[in-house]
Amino acid sequence: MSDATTADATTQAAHHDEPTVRQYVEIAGALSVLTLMEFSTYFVEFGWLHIPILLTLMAIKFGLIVGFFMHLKYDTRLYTRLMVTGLVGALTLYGIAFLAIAEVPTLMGS
Amino acid sequence: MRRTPSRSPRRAPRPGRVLRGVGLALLALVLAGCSGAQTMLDPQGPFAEAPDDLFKAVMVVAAVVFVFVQGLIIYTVVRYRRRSDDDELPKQVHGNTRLEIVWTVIPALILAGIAVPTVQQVFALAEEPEGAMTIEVIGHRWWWEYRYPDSGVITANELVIPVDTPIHLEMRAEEAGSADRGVLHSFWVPALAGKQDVFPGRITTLNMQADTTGRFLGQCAEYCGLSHANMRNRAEVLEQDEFDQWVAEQQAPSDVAAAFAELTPEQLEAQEVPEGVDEQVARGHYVFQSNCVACHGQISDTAVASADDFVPRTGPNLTHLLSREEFAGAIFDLYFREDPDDPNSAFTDEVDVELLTSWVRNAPSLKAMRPGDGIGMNSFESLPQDELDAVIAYLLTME
Amino acid sequence: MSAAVEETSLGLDNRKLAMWVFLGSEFMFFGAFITAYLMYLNTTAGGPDGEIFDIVYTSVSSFVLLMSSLTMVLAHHAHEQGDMRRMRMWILATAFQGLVFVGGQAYEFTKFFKEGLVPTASPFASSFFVLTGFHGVHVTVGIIMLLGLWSYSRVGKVKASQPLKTEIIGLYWHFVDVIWVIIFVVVYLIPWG
Amino acid sequence: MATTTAPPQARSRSVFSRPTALDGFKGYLATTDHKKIGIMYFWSVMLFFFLGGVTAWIIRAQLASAESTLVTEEVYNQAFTLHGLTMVFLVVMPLGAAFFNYLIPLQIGARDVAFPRLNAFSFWTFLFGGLFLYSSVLFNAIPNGGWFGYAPLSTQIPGDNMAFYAVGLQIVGISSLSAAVNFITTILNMRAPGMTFMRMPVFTWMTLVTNFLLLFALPIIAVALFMLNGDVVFGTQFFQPATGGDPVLWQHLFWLFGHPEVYIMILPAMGIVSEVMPTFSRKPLFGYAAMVFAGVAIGFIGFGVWAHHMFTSAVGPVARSAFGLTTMFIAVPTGIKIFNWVFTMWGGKVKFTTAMLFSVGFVSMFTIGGLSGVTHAIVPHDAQQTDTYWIVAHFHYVLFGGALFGLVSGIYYYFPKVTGKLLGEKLGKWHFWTWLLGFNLTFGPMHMSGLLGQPRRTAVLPAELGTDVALYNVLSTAGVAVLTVSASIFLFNLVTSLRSGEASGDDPWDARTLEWMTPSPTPYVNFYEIPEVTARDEFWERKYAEAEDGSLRPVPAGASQDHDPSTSPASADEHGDEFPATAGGTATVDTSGNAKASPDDVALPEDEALAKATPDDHGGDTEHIHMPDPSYWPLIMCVGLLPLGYGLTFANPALLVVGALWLMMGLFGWILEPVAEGDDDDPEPSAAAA
Repeated sequence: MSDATTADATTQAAHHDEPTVRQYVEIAGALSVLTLMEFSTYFVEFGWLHIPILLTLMAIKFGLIVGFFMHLKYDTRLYTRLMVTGLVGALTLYGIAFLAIAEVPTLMGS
Repeated sequence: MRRTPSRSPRRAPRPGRVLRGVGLALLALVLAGCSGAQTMLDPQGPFAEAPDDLFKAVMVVAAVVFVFVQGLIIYTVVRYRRRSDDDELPKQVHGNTRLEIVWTVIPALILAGIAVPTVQQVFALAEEPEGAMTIEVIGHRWWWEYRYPDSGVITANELVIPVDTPIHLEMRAEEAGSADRGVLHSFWVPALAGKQDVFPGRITTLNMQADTTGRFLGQCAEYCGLSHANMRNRAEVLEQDEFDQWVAEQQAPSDVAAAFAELTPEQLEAQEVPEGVDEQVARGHYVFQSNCVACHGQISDTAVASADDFVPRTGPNLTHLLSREEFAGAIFDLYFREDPDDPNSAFTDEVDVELLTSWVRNAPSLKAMRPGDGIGMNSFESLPQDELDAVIAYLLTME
Repeated sequence: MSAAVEETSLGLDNRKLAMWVFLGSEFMFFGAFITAYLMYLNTTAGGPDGEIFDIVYTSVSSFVLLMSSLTMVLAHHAHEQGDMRRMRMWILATAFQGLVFVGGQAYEFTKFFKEGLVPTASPFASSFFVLTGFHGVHVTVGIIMLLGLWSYSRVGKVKASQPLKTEIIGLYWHFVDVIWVIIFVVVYLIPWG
Repeated sequence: MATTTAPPQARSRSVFSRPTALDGFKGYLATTDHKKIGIMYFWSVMLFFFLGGVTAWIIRAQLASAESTLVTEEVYNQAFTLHGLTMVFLVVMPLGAAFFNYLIPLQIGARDVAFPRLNAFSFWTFLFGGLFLYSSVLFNAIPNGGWFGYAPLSTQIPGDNMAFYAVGLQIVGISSLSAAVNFITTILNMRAPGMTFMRMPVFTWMTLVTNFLLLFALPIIAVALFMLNGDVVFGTQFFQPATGGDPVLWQHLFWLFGHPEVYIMILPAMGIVSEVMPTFSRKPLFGYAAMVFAGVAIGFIGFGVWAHHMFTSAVGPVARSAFGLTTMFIAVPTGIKIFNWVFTMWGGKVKFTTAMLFSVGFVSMFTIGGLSGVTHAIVPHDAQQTDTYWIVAHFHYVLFGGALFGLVSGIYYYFPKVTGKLLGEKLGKWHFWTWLLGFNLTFGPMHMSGLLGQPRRTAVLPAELGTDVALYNVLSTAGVAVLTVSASIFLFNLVTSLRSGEASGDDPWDARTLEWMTPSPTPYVNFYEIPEVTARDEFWERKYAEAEDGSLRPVPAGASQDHDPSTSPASADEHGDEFPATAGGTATVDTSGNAKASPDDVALPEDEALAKATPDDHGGDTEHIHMPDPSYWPLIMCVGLLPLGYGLTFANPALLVVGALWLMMGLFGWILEPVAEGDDDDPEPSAAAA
C-alpha cells in the first residue's frame, strides 16, 4: 500500500501504517460528502429525525478527523483518553448544568 | 463616605454594653445558643424545625465521629511517640485491607442514613403548603418590600404575618421600579425558614410558618453590594385577630391623606390647607409631593384593590410609616427602646424624631448608598430647614 | 523517534503529549461557550435571531476550513517524507484556506452588524459572537503558527528531520477544525426554534 | 535528505544572546531552573500572604464591635473581596505550585520539568497577574464584588473594580493552565527508569490529580471571566436580566470551577502530609493504594458537587437532592485518607519535629472542617448555614487548618533540602503552638457566631445581633492577633535560619523518597546520576535492608545498590567540592549547586548534543549533564500580558494592540532563541544519524 514512503530513511517505524496520501484524499472526500449531506438537510425536512441525523453526521465527521487526520487511530491510547476525558467531561458537566438550569422556572419576561 | 457621628454615638457600643454583650454571649454559649435575636438553633415553625432536627441529629453523629477521630489521633501520638534513645525501627506495615474496607463502608453507611431523610425533606419543603397565604417579597438595594396580594397592603422591612398560618413567599428583586433590574439578595428569617435567594427577572419561592407570636430577626444573606450589611428584615408574628386588625389599619388611608383626598385638583394646585389639618403638616404634604413622591409613591397608594394596581417604586411606601418600628432597611429604630443600651429591648411609643430628621436631611451620610445611580435615597441638605421640619411633621401623622 | 523520546517514561514526545493535554482542556473551553449559546437560543431581546444566518455562505466557508485539514495532513505527510518543498506548499495552502475562513467570518460579522446583530444586542447575540469569535481567534493563532512554521522551514530552523513540529501544529489545526464541525451543526444547521 | 540539514544556527537569530548567568539577580530573572522558580513562587507567596493578612485585619478589626464605623462599607467590601482572591489565587494555590516546582522533578528523578521555559512563564504570569490585581489600588478600583463575583451585581458595580477582577483572575488562570500542562506532561513522561505509577510518591500523585483538576476546571472559569469581562467592559448581555440574561449561568460556571478549586488547594497539602507522616513515623504510608485511589476519587467527585454552593439559588429540588448526595459521599474518600494517616502513625515511632506537628495538626483540624462540611450536605439546613459564619468557619478549617497547615509542614520538612540548613526547631515549635492556638481562636468561635445568625460579607455587625455574638467576634479578632505574632515568629525563624541555620546534612529526617538522595541544598543538576527505581520508598530501601531475623538494619555506607559514591547518601558528605566536571559539556557543576558556564561552551555543535547520556548509561564522571538554558523570553513575553490586561480592563484598543503584538513578538523570540542543547527543542538526532 504505502509505496512512496518506504525508501525514505526518516520514515518512522511507528508511523508506517499511517494512511497514504490517497487515503487522506479519500477521507477528505468522505468529509465533503458528509458536509454536503449536512448542508442538504437545510432544504429537506426530516421531521423528528432531523436533529439526530445532523448530530450523527457531525459525529462521523468528528471521528474521521480525530481518527485519521489527528492519527488517534494509530497513536497511543493515552491521547485518545485525554481527548475523550475532555469531551465527555464537557458533555457531562455542561449537560448537568444545563438540566439544572432547565429544572427551575424560566425567567419572567424576556 | 464615612458615616457621620450622628449615627455612631447612638449605636456604638459603650464599655458597659460590651461587658453586657460578653455576659450575654457567655450565657448563649452555655445554652448552646438556644436563644438569640437571629439564631438558627431556635426554630419557631415547621419549615425551620424539620431541617433543624436533621441538623442536630447529624451534629450528634458528627460529635461522636469527632471524639472518636481526635481521640484516636491523641492516643496514637501519645502511645507511639518516639523515645529519645529508641533507634529500633518499627514494624514496616504497608496496610490492612480489612481495616480499609471498614473505614470505607462505615462512613458510607452513616452518610446513606443521612441521605434518605435529606432528600425527602428537600422535596417536602419545596411543595407549596395547602391553604398558604401568598405574600410577595421584593428585594431592593438595600431594603425589603412586602406586598400582600389578598389585601393590597404594601409595607417594608417588617414582614407581618399571622401565627399558625403557612406563608408562601413569592420573591424577586427589583430596582427603580423595573422588574428586570437589580441584583441578587437572599431573604432570611432563621427562626421561620432557611434562606432563599432572590433574583431580578425571576420568581423564587419560600415557605414559612410561625408557631409562636413574636418578633424574629433576619437580614439579607446574599452579598448585594455597597450597603449589603444595612439590609435587614424582621418578621412580626401576630395572633390572627391582631393580624386582621393590622391589615384593616394598613388598608385605611391615613387621616391626613383622607383629608387631602377631599381637595379638588385646583385646591391642590393652590396648595390649600384641608380642614382639620395642621398648617405645618399640610405644608409638609406639599413639600412631600414635590420632593418625595417620585420614589416613595403617593401616600394613598397603599389601599389598592388588587395586585395589578401595584406601582413599582424606588423607595418604600410611607403611608403607615409609624406602624413600623424601624426604618432605612431596618437599621435604625424609629421608636426609642425601653432600655437604650439593649438593642433588643421593647420599643416605647416615642418616635426618635431627631434621627428621622437627620435621615431625611442627608440619608447617604447615615447609610452607604448610591443615589447618583438611582440606588438609595438622595440627600436633601439643600432643602430649607422649615420645609424639612414640615415634612417630618407630615411623616409623623402617618400612623 | 528521537533520543529524547526514547528517554521518556511513556516513550512519547513531551511536546506532542502536552499538545494533547492542552486540547483536552480546550474541549471544556469551547463546551462552555456552546452551552451558553444553547441556553440563550431564544433570548434575543426582540433583536435578530438565528434566522439571520446565511447557511449557504457559511457552508462554503465551513467546507474551506474542512479542506484545510486535508492540506494540513498532506503537509505533515510530506514533511515525514522529507519533502520540504511540498510540505511548505501545503502549509501555505492550509494557511491560505484559514485566511479565507477568517476573512469570511469577518465579512459575515460586518453583515450581521449592519442587520442589527451586535454583541451588545442580546444574550443570544453575545454568546454567538463570543463562541464564533473565540473560534476565529483560534484559527488566527493557527495561521500565525503555520506562517511561522513556513518561514522557519525556509530558513532551516525547522528541518526535514522534524516532522513532529508540523504534526503538533497540525493537531492544533485539526482540533480547531473539529470544533467548527460541531459549531457548524449546532449553531448554524440545527433548526432549534 | 538533501533538504535536511541547514548549517547549525548562529546565535545571532535571537534579539538577546542566550543569558548564561545562573546566579544573582540576573540569574533569577532568566532562570528556567525549577528549583529557583519554586523559590521565587515561595517568596512571592510570602508577599501576598502579608497582603492577605492586612485585609484579614481590616475585616476582623471592623467586626470586633457591633455597628463599627472603623472602615466604610466600601473599604470593607474591597477588603473581603481582596482577602478571598489573595488567599485563594495568590497564596494557597501558588504555594502548592512552589512545592510542585521544587519537588516534582526531584521526586520523579528528573533534571527539570518537561518545559522549563514554559515553567518560568507560568511563574512570571502568576506574579504579574497578582501585581495586576493589586495595581487596582492605584486606580482606586479594588475589586469589591466578592471573590465569587456573582452577576448581575458584578456587572453593575460602577467603575473598573470588577474589570480588574475579571482580567486579573484571567491572567492568574493562564499561569495555572500552562503550569498544569507542564506538570502533567512532566509526571506522565519524565519519571526515572523504574518509577511506575504505583511507585510514585503520594505527593507526586496528588500533584498529578491537582493538575488534572486545574486542566479541566480553568477553562470553565476562563469562559466565565471572558463573559463577565464582556458584560462589565464591552456591554455584552450574558448575565443581564434586562435582556433575558441569566445570573444563574454565572453561578454554575463559577462553581463548576470553584469547587474543583477547593480540591486544587487541599490535595497538594494532603500529598505533603503523606510524605511527612511516614518519615517521622519511620513506617511506610499505611494503605498507599487506597491513598492514591482516594485522591483520584476526590478529584473525580470534586467535579460533581459544585451546585452545593447554590442550594439557596434558583436550583430545583432534583438538583438539590443530587448534589446533596454527591456532597455527602465525597466525605468517604476523605475519611479514608484521615484513617490512613492515623494508622501510618499507629505502631510507628513518631518523632515530633515541627513538620510532623503541623502534619498532625493538619489531620486534626481538617477532620473538623470535614465534619462541618458534611452538614452542608443536609440541603434543607444548608439553607440556614449558607452565607453565614458557619461556612466561613468551615472553609477556613479546610483551607487554613487543612491546606495551609499541610503546606507549612512542607516548608519545615523541605527547608533543609532547599537550603542545606534546618529551619529552627525551637522557634518552629513556638510557631506551631501559637499558630494552632491563633487559628482555633480565630475560626473556632465563628462556628458559634454563624449558628447564632451572623451573615458573611457584612461590613457592619448589627447591634441587635451583636449582643449574641460579641464574645465570639472579639475572640476571633484576638485570634488574628495571635496569628500575626505566630506569623512573625515564622518569618523571623525563616530569616535567621536562612542566614545562620544549623547545617542539616543531606538527609536530616531519615526520609524515604528520591528527593532526599540528592545533596542538600539540591545541586543545579538535581541528580548527578538519574537513579534506577526499584521500590516505592526507593531511598529507604537503599538505606535499610532486612536482616536475617526479619528486622530492618541500616545498609552500611557504600554498600547500597547504587555504587556511585556521588549519589550514595551515606557518603554524600564526603564527596566534597569536586564533582567530576563535564568534559566539554555545557555546565560544570560544583556541589554548592552553582553551575558555571562560559558563553563559548554554551554554543555547542549540534552533534555533540547527541552525546547526551541515556539514563541507563551510568557513565559516571564522563557524563554530560544537559540542563535547560536560562532565557529572558518567558519574562519578556509576560510583560505583554500587562498592556493586554489593561486594554481589556479599560476597553483601550491601543493597549490591546500593543499587548497582542508584544505577545506575538515574545512568542517568536521564544521560538527563535538558539538552543544550546537539551532544551525543549529537538536534539536534532537524525541530522547526525544521516
